[in-house]
Amino acid sequence: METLIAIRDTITVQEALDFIQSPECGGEVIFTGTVRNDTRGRGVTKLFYECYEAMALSEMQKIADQVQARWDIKKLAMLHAIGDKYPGDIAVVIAVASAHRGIAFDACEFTIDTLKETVPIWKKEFFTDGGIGQ
Amino acid sequence: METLIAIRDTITVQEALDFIQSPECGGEVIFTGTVRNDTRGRGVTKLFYECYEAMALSEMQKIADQVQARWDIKKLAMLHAIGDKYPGDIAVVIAVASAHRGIAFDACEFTIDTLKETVPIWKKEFFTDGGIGQ
Amino acid sequence: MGLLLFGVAKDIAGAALVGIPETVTNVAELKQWLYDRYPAMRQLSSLMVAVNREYAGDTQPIGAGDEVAVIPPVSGG
Amino acid sequence: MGLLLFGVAKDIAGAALVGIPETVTNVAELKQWLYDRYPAMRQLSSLMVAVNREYAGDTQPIGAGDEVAVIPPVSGG
Repeated sequence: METLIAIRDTITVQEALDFIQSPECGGEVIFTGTVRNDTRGRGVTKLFYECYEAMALSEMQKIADQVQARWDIKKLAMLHAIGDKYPGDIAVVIAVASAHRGIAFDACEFTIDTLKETVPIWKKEFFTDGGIGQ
Repeated sequence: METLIAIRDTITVQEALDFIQSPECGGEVIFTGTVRNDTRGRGVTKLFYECYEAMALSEMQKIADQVQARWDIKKLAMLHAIGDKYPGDIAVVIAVASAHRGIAFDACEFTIDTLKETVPIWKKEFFTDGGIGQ
Repeated sequence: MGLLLFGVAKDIAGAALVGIPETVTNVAELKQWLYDRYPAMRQLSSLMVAVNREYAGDTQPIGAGDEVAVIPPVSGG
Repeated sequence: MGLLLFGVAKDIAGAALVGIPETVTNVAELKQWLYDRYPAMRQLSSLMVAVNREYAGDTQPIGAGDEVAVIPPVSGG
């Protein structure tokens, strides 16, 4: 499995698509997490993401290792943005390419679910009412 | 739910992404089916897709209706390409946006699975050994 | 009455549109007529018929005003 | 020995890096020391400790050469 793992100020869906495209694969599943303009009914002006970068990259690599062990996935891209992000901005992209679509769905969902549980990245929410949450 | 359904010579992931992006949604799941350079070990030079267009569009709309009835999905794009397609070309794109990622995965997988079962589109495979399959 | 053919069914018949006799009045009779005229169609893993762009069961009547199509196994995606 | 703090733990401590006394020799002792010094950390739904960039259990020893970090509940994605 080829893997692209990155944490950067700005990430794009296109770079993930470019990485996973391959004439050997027939099915690609992509998850994108974008900043919503509302959290439980409260207006959001922006999110601020920070990370413990060295450990976050190491935990992302562990997820990739688990994906490789469990499924026959050819390519996996896992990108996370940090810093100020505004509604509509992309915070995370997971892209998986495989010869068979069923396992691509499973691996993509596993990757984002596990990332949200284990990777040391934190967001702070800034609300339109002036409040801040985390 | 807002829906974009199309059958065209050329489709792009970007048009599907542009359609589903919305600051109200936090999770987008995209499936792309691309032409592989091999089918069960046999080299592929191209695929040719044809459809019964009026019925295919009607069956795609029925899938959208089922998605809307089953899940709280905000946007659904369902695009299929027809004509000659070469290895690496995109044949189908399904893109789903929702406030919650779990149902976006479920709805996207349901849509592509059902499309492959019910929508009257046919592919003919042209092999590097000169053979043709369908 | 005309019959639309697609995919491998079109290749077997050698035509995208064929005429069907007036003695065919429902889907079951149409399938029987197809199998008699094009025995190779018996080899298909499934053969569906659509009437007015909807999948139709064997008992569905078909008549002069209907759009009728032969749907061999689909393979989109 | 220095301790890295992130997210809400950093906000509670008011610092991204604090010194920890040499009497702290393992993860359990570190957590107890944190709870005593920053009682608000008891309110967190979880408080993990990483030693050398790996999640660490309570019995894991920590010493002068280790990179130690407090990991409050993560919220990436």
